Amino acid sequence: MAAAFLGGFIALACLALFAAVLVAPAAPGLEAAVAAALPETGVTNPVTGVLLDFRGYDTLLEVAVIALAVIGAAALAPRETPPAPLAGPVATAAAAVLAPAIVLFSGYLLWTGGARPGGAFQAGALLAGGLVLLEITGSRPWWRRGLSGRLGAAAGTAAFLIAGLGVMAATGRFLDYPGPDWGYAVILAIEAVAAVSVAVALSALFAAEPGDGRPGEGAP
Amino acid sequence: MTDALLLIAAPVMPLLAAALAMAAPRRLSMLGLAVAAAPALVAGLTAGGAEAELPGFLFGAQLRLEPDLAPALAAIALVWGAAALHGRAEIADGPDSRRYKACFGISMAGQFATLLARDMASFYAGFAALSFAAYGLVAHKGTVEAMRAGRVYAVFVVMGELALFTAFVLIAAAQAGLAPPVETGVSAPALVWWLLLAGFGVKAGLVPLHVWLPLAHPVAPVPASAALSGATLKAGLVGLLVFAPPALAAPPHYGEALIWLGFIGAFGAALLGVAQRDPKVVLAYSSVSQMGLALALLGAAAHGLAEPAPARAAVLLFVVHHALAKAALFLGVSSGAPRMVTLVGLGVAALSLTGAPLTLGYAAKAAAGAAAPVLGPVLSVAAFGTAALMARALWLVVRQAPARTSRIKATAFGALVLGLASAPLMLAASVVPSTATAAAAALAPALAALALGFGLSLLRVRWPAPPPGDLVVLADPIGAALERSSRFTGSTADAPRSAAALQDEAPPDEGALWRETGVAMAVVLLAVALAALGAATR
Amino acid sequence: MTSEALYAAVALALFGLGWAGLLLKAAPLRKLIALNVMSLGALMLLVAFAWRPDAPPDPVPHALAITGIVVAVAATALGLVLIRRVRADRDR
Amino acid sequence: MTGSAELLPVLIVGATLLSAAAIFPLRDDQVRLRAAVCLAGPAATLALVGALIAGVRSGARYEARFPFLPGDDLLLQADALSVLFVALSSALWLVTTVYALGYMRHGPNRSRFFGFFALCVSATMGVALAGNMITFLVFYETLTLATYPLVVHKGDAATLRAGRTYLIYTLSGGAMVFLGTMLLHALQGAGGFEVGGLLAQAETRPSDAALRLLFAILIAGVGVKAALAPLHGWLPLAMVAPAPVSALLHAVAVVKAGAFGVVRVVYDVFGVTLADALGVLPWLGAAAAITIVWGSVLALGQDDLKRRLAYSTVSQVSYIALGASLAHPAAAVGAILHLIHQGIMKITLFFCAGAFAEVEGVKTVSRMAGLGRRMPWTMAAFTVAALGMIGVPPTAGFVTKWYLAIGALEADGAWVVAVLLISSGLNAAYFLPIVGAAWFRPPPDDMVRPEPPPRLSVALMAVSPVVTALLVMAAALLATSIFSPLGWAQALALREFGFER
Amino acid sequence: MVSPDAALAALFVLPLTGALAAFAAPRAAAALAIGVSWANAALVGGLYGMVGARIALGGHAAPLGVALRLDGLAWPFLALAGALFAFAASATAGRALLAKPGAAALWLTLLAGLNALFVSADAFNLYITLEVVSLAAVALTALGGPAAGAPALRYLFVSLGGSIFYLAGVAFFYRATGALDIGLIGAAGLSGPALAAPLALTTLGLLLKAGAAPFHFWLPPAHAAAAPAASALLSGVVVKAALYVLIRLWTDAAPPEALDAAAPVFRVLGLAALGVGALGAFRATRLKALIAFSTVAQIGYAPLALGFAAGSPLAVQALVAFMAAHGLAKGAIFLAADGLRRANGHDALDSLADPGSRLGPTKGAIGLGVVALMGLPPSGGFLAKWTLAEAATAQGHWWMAPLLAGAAVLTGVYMLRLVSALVRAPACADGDAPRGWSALALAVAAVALGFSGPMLSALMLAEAAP
Repeated sequence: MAAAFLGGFIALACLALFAAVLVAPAAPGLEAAVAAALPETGVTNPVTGVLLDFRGYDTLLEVAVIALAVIGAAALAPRETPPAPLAGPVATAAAAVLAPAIVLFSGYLLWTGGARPGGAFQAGALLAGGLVLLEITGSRPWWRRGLSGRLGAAAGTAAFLIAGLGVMAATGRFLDYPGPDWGYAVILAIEAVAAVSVAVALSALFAAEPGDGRPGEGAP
Repeated sequence: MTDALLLIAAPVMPLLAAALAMAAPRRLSMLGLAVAAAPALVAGLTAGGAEAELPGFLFGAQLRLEPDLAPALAAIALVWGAAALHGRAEIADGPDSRRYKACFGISMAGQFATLLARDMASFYAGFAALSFAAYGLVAHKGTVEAMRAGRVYAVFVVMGELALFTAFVLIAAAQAGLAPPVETGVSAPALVWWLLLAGFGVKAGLVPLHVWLPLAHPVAPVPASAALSGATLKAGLVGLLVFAPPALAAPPHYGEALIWLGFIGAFGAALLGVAQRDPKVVLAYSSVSQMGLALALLGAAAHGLAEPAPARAAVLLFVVHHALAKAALFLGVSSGAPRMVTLVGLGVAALSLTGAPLTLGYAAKAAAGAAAPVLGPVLSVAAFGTAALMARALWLVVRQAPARTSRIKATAFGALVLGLASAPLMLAASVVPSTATAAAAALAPALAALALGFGLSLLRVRWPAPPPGDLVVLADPIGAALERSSRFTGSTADAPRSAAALQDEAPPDEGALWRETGVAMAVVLLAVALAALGAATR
Repeated sequence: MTSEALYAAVALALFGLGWAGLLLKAAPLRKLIALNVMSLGALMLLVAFAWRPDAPPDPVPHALAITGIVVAVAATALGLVLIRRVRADRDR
Repeated sequence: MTGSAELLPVLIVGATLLSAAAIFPLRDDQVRLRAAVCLAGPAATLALVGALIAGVRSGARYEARFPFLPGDDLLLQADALSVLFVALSSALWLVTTVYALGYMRHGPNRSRFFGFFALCVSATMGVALAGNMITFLVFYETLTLATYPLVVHKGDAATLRAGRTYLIYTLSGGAMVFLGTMLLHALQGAGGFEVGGLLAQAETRPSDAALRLLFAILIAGVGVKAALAPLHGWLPLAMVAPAPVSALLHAVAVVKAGAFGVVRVVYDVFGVTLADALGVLPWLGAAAAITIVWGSVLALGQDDLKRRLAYSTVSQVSYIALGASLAHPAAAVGAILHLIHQGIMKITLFFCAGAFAEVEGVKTVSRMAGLGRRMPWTMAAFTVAALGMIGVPPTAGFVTKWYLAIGALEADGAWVVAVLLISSGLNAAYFLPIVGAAWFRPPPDDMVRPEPPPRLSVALMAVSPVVTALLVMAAALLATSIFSPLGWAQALALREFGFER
Repeated sequence: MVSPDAALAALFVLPLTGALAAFAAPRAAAALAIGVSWANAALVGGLYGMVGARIALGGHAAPLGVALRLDGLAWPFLALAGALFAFAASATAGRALLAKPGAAALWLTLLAGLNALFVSADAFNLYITLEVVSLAAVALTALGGPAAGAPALRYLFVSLGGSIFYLAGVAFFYRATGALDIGLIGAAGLSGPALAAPLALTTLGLLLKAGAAPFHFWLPPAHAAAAPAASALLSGVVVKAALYVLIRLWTDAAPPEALDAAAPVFRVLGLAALGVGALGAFRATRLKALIAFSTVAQIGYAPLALGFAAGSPLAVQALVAFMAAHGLAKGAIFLAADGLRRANGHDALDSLADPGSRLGPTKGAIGLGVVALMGLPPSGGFLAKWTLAEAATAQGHWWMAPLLAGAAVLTGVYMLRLVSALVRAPACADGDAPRGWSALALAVAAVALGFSGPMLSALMLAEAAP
């Protein structure tokens, strides 16, 4: 009985929200301000501009959240025997063909982020897919185990922090890139490291082995 | 100056002696108590009219010895001294002796303080010390009767103290000062007179309040009962003189009541006392009777039947006489002197009490008669009663087993008898009857009593002895009932809380919790939204 | 019905479904999926509000959406690990 | 902030706090060191209090102010009334510590005991020296907390239950005082205790109804600790505490703080003239009278000695409230005097009760026969204090009852005299049988005596009651000398409470 | 000397870097966590001088960029977090928790999230910081041992649900005002549905995350199951993060009339929390369950105080004092309770006994902690209770003062179950239980807070200035 009441209420609430959307006036957004300030950033894709320059702090915290997830997973994951890798000709052939294509395409995604939709997270996600493909087809996931795994996961946030502090040394304000050309270079550097870091992090999250990935050691 | 010091020494010395008694061995301490009475005695004899000031004590104490009170002080001091001396032999050395001596000393100090104090606070302090410490003397033996007598005595004392406290507070509030009415001359409200009568009546054995007396005196050791009967009773009389003086206008019926109670006391006590078997009970009833007479005299003065000044003088003379005579009689009960000497002494005291010529008793009776002529016939009839009591008492003492001779007790007894004999010379009171008929009238009661007594004993008539303390016997059942009713235990300990069973919280049904939260979400969302919407219209 | 309204309607529908699923589904995995659906609804709402009648859409809500997606992914990953942990503890 | 001379009140509270802090870390077996620290605290405090008394007598005003709440400060101020209470507390603290050193020979948590003991006294000092209601509230509540561990020192189920009741009562009392202070602050803004009453002298005053409500709340708040009739339930239960605690609680700290609160509220917050005009005093008087009689009647029925003394305290403390409720200088003097006298008398009784229990194993009245012979000095002290409670003249009790009675008569409250009489009669009824039995009856034969404690502690437990008994006598005998509480109280009544003699 | 930019940035850079280092080098993790916690405490102390500073990250002004602001309302919360993290880390219980793999990194990430949250002035940024705080807190809770999994999972679901509601609310805010900065949203002066929708969604989300009364079912199991040091942080400051955002929204973003209109709702929520918390505390049979339910009750003071904030700024000051006093006191009690449990060997509440003379500081911590919780003078709780009562009475609500007094006594009575354990005989033998010095330090701070009235009001004035 309570379920019916709850369902009905939730529907009602969503309708009310929809009514608010229809009734309440929408204020002009920040597109003009973004367009005006975009040239300073050195990138042409406004979303990347917002993500990496105007609201770079949000993105820093966002990468930190991913690192946090990896830390949490490493601390909490139960000790289980990993599933047997996919054997057989089709799997190995597919991995052999797809892996390089994935790496190439994620590189392109990363590069084109500055002008067209794309960027660090999209590239990182794709790359993570590739890494997972390799792992399930039996190759040893060296990139997410031991020190390299931990460093990989932390690299993204570290890059942001280093960039922010470095830039602050120059302009006195955190994450305030000095001028467009320096801005573009720094953004690209950050994006590159972030992409790799996200890839490693997501693959670690997919496997979610305890401790720092070495089998036989980790959370009780 | 030395008089002032003497006055201060009178109440303080006994206190020191009492303190000494707590520490020093038995022998020395009793003598100390006897010596402690000396300053009061000397003061009584020499320091009439002296004054002393003790600013520090309580609310600023002023001591003053009224000239006409001096002989009373001397007599009472002699009684306390003799009793102390007698006590040295009489009181067995035991764990309680230290307690007895302390109580004895404090009572003596209290008595002297009441005689000397001229401000209500210190008077009341002395009076309370006397009353409460005297309990120690009454209940000394620790026997069942002693404890019962002690309990009755305590109840009456507390009643008396409360009455006096209220009276004094009323007086102090009325005249915004601590001096007693005798000096300020301001007559206190009527209620005060009755309260004073009750308070001092307990101490002086006024009839309805006398019941503790015949119970307490006999159970106390001999010297203690001598002091109790001889001296402490007088504190009541002196109190009435100081605080409800005949000179001031008494409230209506006050005088009459006092007269009638006095008469009942005089005759009733005599009747009750004659049949008693214990000589000390007889003597106790004799005291009640004698005090009845004195109170009747005071009543007469208050009622206007007598001049205030001669009445006061007569009462004071009576105080001196009764103190010495009654104390001598009590000590005579175990005088420690050879039988013949005791009998002679007792005879002198008995004769004096009956008012035989050539004795202090005659002088007192004559003064009373002169002060209140209307009382003349009453006094003579009372004399018959007293004579009968005396005969009974002597008879019982003679038939009593001879006590061990002890020189100290004998000297104490002798001192009192000598004091009684020499008092008329000292006070220059006329003891020689002016006319033959007066002499005959004075002697008649003694002779009649002797004849009656001798006759009754021949006929072996056994008078039914009413229980000593008469009225109190009725009170006993009430007392017991009160005791039982107060035994309800008022403890309010609540029942121990049942230990909460130590079960783990039952894991709540997960789904139910989420649904409850869902409902709560709905309510809160709606409330906040409506509030925010409502705000717009404000 | 502007396309903003259309997108908003779909977004709110998703949001409502996820919300109901969270409250009513008992199994932890189903609750986690419901949470995902709900967060997608909210993010889509952001995208819907970025619509501009006659201009390219506002880039800021889009950026916010991307950030929201990444955070949702991280949260879901942690949730899955926890679910496996709870199942492992129960089995032991 | 404050000048150097004004720091004396702060030093006093600080000294006691310091001694508490010094005692807490000591281990239980460091007996000698703890004894030294325990004695150093009160000695130092007494010296400071002496200086304070000298200062106040020569008219110096001590005031230390600390910012505490927005709009209200912590104010420690030494006026005549507070010095009187501080003197009582510090003197009795020293005596109680001596006694406690003898009493608490073994058992766990002794350092904790003495620590909280000192903390309790420092809270009492604070209550005494408080200059406004806020400070009074702060120390009033601290007092509750400091006394809880003392009440539940034994730690078994019964004491914990008693402790629970004790806390519920006193915390609710504290809550009421908080309410009262808040109401006062809302109505009148920040203001300290004024000579003649803060509210009496304020230009703008709220409506009478609000003032009556404020009076009722404040009196209910302090009434809990002052054990006024319906709120006294905790006091007999708190008897589960060890003897020095019951002595401290009933004679010095908790109960006195309540009574002191009543005096402060009536005289310094409202001012007796205003309180009289409001017509609230008769209610206070009635409550006090009922407590006096009811406490004594209950005391009659108690066989446990300490519980009987507890009910006697319930009755005796209300004398102070009774005196305060009669708007008259003599009654005021009586009230303030009783603050001191009841303290010294009751502490003696509790010392003796503790000694009887420890040395002779006698805990109930029915087994007290013959005690006079075995413990003469302690029993003598008990007798003096018992006579004092009844109001027999040469003791402090008489002086108080004398002034209360005169005050009552002059303020035409004759019924008060009747109450005093009934109460004295009842006191006699439940004290005299004890004294009589102890001195005049042989000890019961089936006496099971606990193993006698070492001679030193027996001596310590005997010395303290004797000293306080002497104080009881001295307070009366030297009543009019300059140092006696009476002289001090009289000056106080005239100067502090705005009475024209 | 140090530019505001560097100082405010350091607030999250320092702990975040520490976290990454701790994750990268597990062996040095525990020492790193303790060191960074104390460094952070020092940093926050230094920041007291900079109250009122406002910086734009990334060099762009408000609507476009994200601004960080340190004002009178934020500093006390930062100080509370700093103190709790420092003392909890150095406590024995803290060191035991930090020794677990990954715990130190989570510990520092949580600190970074909290610091970022308290200084953030951007609605969406608050969403991300809330996420960081919640996920770190959930992970830390789950580390509390085998039985901690289920409560942590339930905590995760509720917390994520709350965040998504908050996110939806922010979306609506952006649509209505075109800005994400809280100050600008407030300046837009929304009303009607444009205000109602976002406010309702965000408030519901935050109440869920804070575990306020009707949504508290997840809090007691989670805080009880977590490790002692973790529950000290959870009850002490994590719960307060969501409440802090709630205060920000309702005092800065929403117009005063909205707060005035919603006041009755908040008062009811506050009272409900007090009641429910007390009921749970009376029924609790486990030691940490009692303390957790007391948290549920004490959280109620926040909406209760918010209910009077419209009338007078004093109420906000009272709210801050309540939160600070409760945070310190609850942290102290949770840490000390660990010592009490270890000394007794069990945590059945009504049969716990005196933990022995060696644990003097633990007993002192619990005693003083309860004093602060009850709001007895001179503790911080009293300052808060007094200020709130004054604010309410000034607005004519006479019933508030008696209610607060009653609540204090009620708290006293149910906390008495814990305090009476300290004196229950026979005492436990002296084992190796932690003595509880840091717990005592926190408790003393909670009591000393009572004297911080003037400082707090000075801070509040600074907050009103920019």
